[in-house]
Amino acid sequence: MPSLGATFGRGAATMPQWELANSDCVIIMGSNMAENHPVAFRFVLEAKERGATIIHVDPRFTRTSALADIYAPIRCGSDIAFLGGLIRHILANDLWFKEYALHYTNLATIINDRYQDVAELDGFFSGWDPESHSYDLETWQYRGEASPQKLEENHVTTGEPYSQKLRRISSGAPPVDLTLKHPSCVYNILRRHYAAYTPEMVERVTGCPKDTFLAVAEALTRNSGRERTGAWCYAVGWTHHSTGVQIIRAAGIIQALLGNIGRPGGGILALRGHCSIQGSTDVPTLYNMLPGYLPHPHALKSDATFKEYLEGQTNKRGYWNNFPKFAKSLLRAWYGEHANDGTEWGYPWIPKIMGDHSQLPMTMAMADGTIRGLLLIGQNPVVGGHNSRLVRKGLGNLEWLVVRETFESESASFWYKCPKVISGELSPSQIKTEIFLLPAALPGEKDGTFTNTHRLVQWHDKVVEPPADCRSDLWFIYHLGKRLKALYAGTPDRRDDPIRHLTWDYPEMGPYNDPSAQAVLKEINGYTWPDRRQLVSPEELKDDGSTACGVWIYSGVFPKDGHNQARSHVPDGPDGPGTHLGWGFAWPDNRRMLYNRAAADPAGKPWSERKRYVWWQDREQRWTGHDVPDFPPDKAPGYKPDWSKDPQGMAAIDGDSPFTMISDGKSSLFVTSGMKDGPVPAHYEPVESPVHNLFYHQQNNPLAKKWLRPDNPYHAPADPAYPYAITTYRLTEHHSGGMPTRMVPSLAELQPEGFVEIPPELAREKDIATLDWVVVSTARGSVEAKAMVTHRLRPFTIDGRTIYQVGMPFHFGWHGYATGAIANTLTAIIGDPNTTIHEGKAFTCNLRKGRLPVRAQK
Amino acid sequence: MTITQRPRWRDKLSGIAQDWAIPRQLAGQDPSGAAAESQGSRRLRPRLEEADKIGTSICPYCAVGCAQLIYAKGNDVIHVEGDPRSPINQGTLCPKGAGTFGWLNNPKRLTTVKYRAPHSDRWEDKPLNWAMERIALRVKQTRDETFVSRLPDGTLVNHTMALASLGGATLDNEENYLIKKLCAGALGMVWVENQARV
Amino acid sequence: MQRAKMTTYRNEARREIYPAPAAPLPAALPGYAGHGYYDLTPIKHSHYKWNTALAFLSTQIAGGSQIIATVADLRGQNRRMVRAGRYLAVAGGMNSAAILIAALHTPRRWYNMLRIFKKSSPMSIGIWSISPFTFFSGLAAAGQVAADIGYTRSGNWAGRAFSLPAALLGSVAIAYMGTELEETNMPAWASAYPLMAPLYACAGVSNAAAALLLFPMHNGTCGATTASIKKLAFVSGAAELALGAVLDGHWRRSAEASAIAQSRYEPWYRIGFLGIGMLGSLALRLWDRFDTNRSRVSNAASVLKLAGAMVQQTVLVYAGQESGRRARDYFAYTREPKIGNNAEHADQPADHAKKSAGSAGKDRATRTLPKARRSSSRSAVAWGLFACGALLISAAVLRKKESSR
Amino acid sequence: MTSAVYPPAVPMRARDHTESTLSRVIPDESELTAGITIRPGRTYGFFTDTSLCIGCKACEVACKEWNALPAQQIGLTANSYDHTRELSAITWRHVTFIEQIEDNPGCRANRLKPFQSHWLMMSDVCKHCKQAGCLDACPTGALFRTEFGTVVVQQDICNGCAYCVPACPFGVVEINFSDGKAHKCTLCYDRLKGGFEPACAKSCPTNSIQFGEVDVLLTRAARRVEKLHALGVDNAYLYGAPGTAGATGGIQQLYCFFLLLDRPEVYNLPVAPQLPSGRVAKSLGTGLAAVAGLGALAAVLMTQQSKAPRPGRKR
Repeated sequence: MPSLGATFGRGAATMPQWELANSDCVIIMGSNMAENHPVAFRFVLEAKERGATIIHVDPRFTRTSALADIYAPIRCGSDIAFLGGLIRHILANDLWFKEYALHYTNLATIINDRYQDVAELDGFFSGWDPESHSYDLETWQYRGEASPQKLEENHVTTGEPYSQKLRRISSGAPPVDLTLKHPSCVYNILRRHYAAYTPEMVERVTGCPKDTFLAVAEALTRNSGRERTGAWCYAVGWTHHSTGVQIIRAAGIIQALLGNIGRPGGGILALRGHCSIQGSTDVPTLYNMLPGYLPHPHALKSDATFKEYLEGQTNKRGYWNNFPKFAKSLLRAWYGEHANDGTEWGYPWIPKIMGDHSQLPMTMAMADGTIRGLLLIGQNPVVGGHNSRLVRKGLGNLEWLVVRETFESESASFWYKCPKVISGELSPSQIKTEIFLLPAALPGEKDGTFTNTHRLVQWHDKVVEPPADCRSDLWFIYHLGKRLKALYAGTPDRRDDPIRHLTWDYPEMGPYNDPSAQAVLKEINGYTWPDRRQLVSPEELKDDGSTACGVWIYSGVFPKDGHNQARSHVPDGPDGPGTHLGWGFAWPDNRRMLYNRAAADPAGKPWSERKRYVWWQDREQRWTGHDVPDFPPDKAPGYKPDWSKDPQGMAAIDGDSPFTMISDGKSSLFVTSGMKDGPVPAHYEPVESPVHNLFYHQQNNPLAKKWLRPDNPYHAPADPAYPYAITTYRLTEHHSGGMPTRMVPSLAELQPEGFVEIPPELAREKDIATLDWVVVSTARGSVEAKAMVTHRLRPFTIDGRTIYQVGMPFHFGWHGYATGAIANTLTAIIGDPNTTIHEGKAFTCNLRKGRLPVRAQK
Repeated sequence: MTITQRPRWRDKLSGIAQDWAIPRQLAGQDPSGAAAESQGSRRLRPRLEEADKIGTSICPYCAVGCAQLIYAKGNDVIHVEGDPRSPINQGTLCPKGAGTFGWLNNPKRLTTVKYRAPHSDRWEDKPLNWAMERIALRVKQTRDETFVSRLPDGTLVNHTMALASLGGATLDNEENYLIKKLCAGALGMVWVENQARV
Repeated sequence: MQRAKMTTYRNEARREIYPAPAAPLPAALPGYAGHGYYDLTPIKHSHYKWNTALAFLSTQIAGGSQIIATVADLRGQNRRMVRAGRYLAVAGGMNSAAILIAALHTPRRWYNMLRIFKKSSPMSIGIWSISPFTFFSGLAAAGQVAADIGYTRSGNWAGRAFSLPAALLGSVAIAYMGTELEETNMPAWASAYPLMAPLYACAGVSNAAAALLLFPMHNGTCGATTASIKKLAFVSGAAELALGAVLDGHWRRSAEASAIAQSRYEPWYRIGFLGIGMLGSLALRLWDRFDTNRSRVSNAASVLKLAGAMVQQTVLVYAGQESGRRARDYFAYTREPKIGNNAEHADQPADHAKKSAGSAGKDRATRTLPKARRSSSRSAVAWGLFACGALLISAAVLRKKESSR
Repeated sequence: MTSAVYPPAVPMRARDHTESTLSRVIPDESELTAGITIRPGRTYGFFTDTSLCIGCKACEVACKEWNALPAQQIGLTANSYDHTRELSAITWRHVTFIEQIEDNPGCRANRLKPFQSHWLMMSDVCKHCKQAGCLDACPTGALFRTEFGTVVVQQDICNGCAYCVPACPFGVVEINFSDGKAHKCTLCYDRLKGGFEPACAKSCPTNSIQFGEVDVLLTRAARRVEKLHALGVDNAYLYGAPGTAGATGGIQQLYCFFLLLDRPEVYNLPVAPQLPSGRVAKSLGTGLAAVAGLGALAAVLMTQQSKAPRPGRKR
């Protein structure tokens, strides 16, 4: 989540879900929380019981809207228009929280004079380079070339090697004009940027009635300030867009302006979809990151040597100044004694990435034959992945494929059960992939930890042994590594050194020689080298190789032998502070609410008694509160860095800057680097949209990643052949790829077949009744499903034109008790510029009554 | 409800005699209440009390992180329900979480390794060790054939573009850690991804 | 508007026993929209099939014949008739018990029917009447057998001793079936309260009489008994016809019984049972002019009566099941009687509302015959007059024909 | 601890069992999940507050998993998101879905009443009536009033006579034709014996299904209705509390009562259901009177014959 990383410093939810109960206003947008996170919705209803206003902004009226006070319908893909309208409303009517925003955000910071906004360049920011198809961030920096802030998320290919920039850093604090009169200060830039997002324009672009939009704005601003806080909840409804990251950025700006970050009942809760998806970005099986959000060395950047890599990534100010400690501890954990100056700490053994190796390019690399072997562990891309036909083509083009699943999934049986084979177009003998389908174990049959949606690392116990040949994925990867080490033991080749030197000495337990998950967690937590004493917190990390730590942000999860904090089950009682510090471990440092220094005013006193959370204790000269303070405990609120001594790291952060991960300690309303597609969010239409962009001439995000290939065709904007907007989504009763719920009878019967939700006006036009068969088609393929005609979807009037919107859940496939067409046969591979996340929430399609001819089943 | 085994005919007769409610009814008990109670109902206990091991687990579906109690008797799971101590769900679960028991002891679960030879049209059952051995060999063979130490312009890369690993958002942190450590740290794989972006 | 204005007498009867809800629905809610939840019905229909109908008929014949045999025995009527009655009673009793056990969905646990006695359950009352009835009828029949093979005095005495309890239990056995159907929530049955039990009782006696008249022993010696049984069959048949007609009129007017009043069962009930079954058999009875011996006309009347009875039982069973599938019927049956803002009752005469509100507290039946019952009784009188008129005319015609021969 | 703060903060007792792997069940777990101790002799029930229901069907799944009930496998229905249609022998919890959104697009509501509106969702269950039609009708005593005041079908007694099916005013109990017995919600009779809260109430994420002693639930429900009326939700009312719709006709009270937001018929519930067994005596009485009358008639008819045979009748 680079957007929360770039705006506040860490790419994760800023608040625990139980804090929602203290909110005075909860806005759910880009999420269908009651359906997809029902238990988290408990706290929203508890807030409602205490008088909060619940607002749901969504293209469809869903079970969340049924429980909301205000339902604002918006056309899918027009989120930034709505949020931009809110920002304009807040700034134009001076409703923002003055003391908070002036001191805790870079609202008053002055930006480079050569910066030009999309308003002036009609859809482009200054620095646009058409040949390299990217922005030069030079004109986005603070005036006076203050060092670009270091974001902890994924360091981005900013073209110019980072080290040159360091040399031109001026010594002092960034230039600030607290009177906000300077034309180039962030405040005026935002005013000019969002001037066009008037309520009338919001209605024209999103289709949401003006009075409803103003009601949302009024409810949000009324519930912000000293005495009241508001919270935002979002999920993939925001991320699955070609402007996904910028949508979340817009919410970040709103919350920072209204002073809701780091305060009880306030913040942004990212509702993640999988049980350990936050964990899978912290301890990343992602191409662009090493564990702990360290950027993966890049072949085309200044990462050639370890020294360059360290120098390039170490930010002069803020917490990231400790980067070398994290990097060296990681390499020490991976390569043990082989990580020394002689072997350049094992840095060369880490493969350099060449560019974008995320799942979308991986699909095409498989289809083009670049990838020959794939380990598919607990994912069902044929159903969950975009452009399902291209995924099947890719899987069919592999030499060998290992699938680890609890059932035979569509991704394992595509070669004999996909529609093409069923219809006779393709025969299994034409598919050359050698496939291993290994049965997997489930939580309850294996030890380990999940990291939940608000950074809470929780242990799950092994209660029974897995049946027959089922094994945990820890067992699989450990024994695969053991066998490979045996195979490569004697090879003379130096390039096999990393395999030999990798530390892989985990104790084996139980009848199936399971590697000890506790041992791996201890390595993640980090220990001193070579005596292996567990580290208590990241503060103990050293950059001289005397500490080894797998994931520095998780340091503290296993503070000493025998005390696994992730396995601690001590909740706060009714009389407790309600932060439940004894239940599991929340990274970093078991902190529940991030940036909670912002819950106190610049002088360290709580903004109000009702919202007291963390404050400065004058007597003991320490920060205390209901939670672990997100600030050096002994740094007084009044501390000012002595610029003459060129302070480094945390010394350069003054006492009233809660966002310590960012170099100037302020939350970035205007992001100088870290966002590829613009320092401030601007509305662009989805790549496939039924309408033209009404704000700028530029139709969609200039940096949206498009792969123009015959097997991944796109629709032209406002293409008459595909007039209807379509969104895909999840249901309460099913889980994303569908396998773990379509196979469970008591869940499958609740939503037994795939369907398409159609507004009654469109249904009347096409003479479609509920349960009639309809065919939905896009350039990628067509699927048939039963219609569900419902008033919960409504037509939108966009700029005078009536736009119909249909919706289709994407869990279904050919396996299980609940079957249906694969909705992702319709979607295209389009990527967000920063994260290459696909655009599944807004594209266009055609719809007709009837069924597909049997042969044409795609 | 636990179903008692079928007793022999003598037990059956004595059972019928015990359940005969007329004497209790004549003794004044309420015919729609205590008199009608059968000995099956008297002996009834929740099956959770037969569990000899109860572990705390986390729901494997979404990221809310509800805690669950897994009741097991011997090596069989007999029930999964919400953990009342958790501040997140306090014993409640959504439909998927409540259906975890249906996933754990699902009769259709894969329990043996299935292998599909290239161009074949059916699955074959294979022993686990055979599969692991063959997978290790395929990984080594693919890596050896496609490993690139330096780019033509001399940049040190030490990677292979022919091996990929996909999946991980529903895996444990420990599993993700070892996958990245083995694939990136040792084998030089750059295609290492999971559904964090799906 | 006719139907809406006329409150069904069942509502009246029901209201006097159970007060309307004290707290009506909030005024903010709309009136009843005429449908329920999609196409589904709020209740589950009963699972009685034709075998239950057969069991009811067999119980009626058994109970009725035991009553007739006992009365005949006490009144010193012809012994062969009494013997026939007792044998028929025990045969009918065992037959209905067998069918009822087979109708269970877990027949192997038939003995649980005698596990407990619940006076709130018509079926429990029924079981605890049929089983001892069959037992005592068996003993009475055994006494009869003993009398037949020689021990006349002790046999007759035993027969009479056991036939008394059997007759009493038989009368419960033939009446409980009406209550069993009525005390459910099938709107057609439940709205027939309280006439189903007397209907089954009259049916029981008339069917038994018809069955007894079919026995060959009536020629010659027991002419007097035969004549009296024919008269009994005629009178009980007329009573059954009257009750059936009243019910038919009530069902047609009330919104709760469309399953029998407006369905494929309606012609069966009206023409099959009321018309051919009842009127036909009564007419033949008259034509037979209660002759003292068995004649083809009397046999035809009996057969017609029994056939009509079978039609009646089957129609009532299946109509009840059909009405369990009709949501609108059930919602009509369970709409709140008077208060609340649903339009159907808005135009109730004010006094009526006041009166029942007054009785809301008290749980006793009101003295005055409720308006509804008066209306249905008027139709009963009409049917009765029509029937008697038809009978008198046919009797007069027959008498004239007799004298002319 | 009778008054249930919504939702109950983690009770203090939860801190007595902090080990990750427990050796035995948490005693009286209902104190942690429902804030009450379950003891025989008290009357327990559900208060289903549909204004909080989010239609997630966790109750349906929890019930099916606890009671090992097979799936109904009906397939897609036209009833909004309800594809299990109704309560039956193998579905003891059923969530109804009723969409109430205006037809013309212009005025589809955006400013909604607090809590649930425009898409009614309600988790239907056996009502466990105070005077139960099925209980009174059951001839074998398979249906009985348990020590917790609930109505349960005893599977070792029921012989499938199916007389309870038409007797239930709410169409809850049904025969399972494959095992030949009647089945319905038992309010988790076995769990109550072990001090556990029923599976559906424990699993309900938004505390729409609240389990407790009936009189405690009644006071809480009445307070809830007042609060909703104060908030402008004037269509909220109790269904099944004493003296309200649903508790008429001799049923007196439903121990599982509801807070509904529209007419009962919209949820397929009768406004004024009848307890059928209240009229048994009166009905049987008229029947026996008729029999007595006919018996007397028979006696009269037979007397005349023996004294004066009809003269001159020859055949």
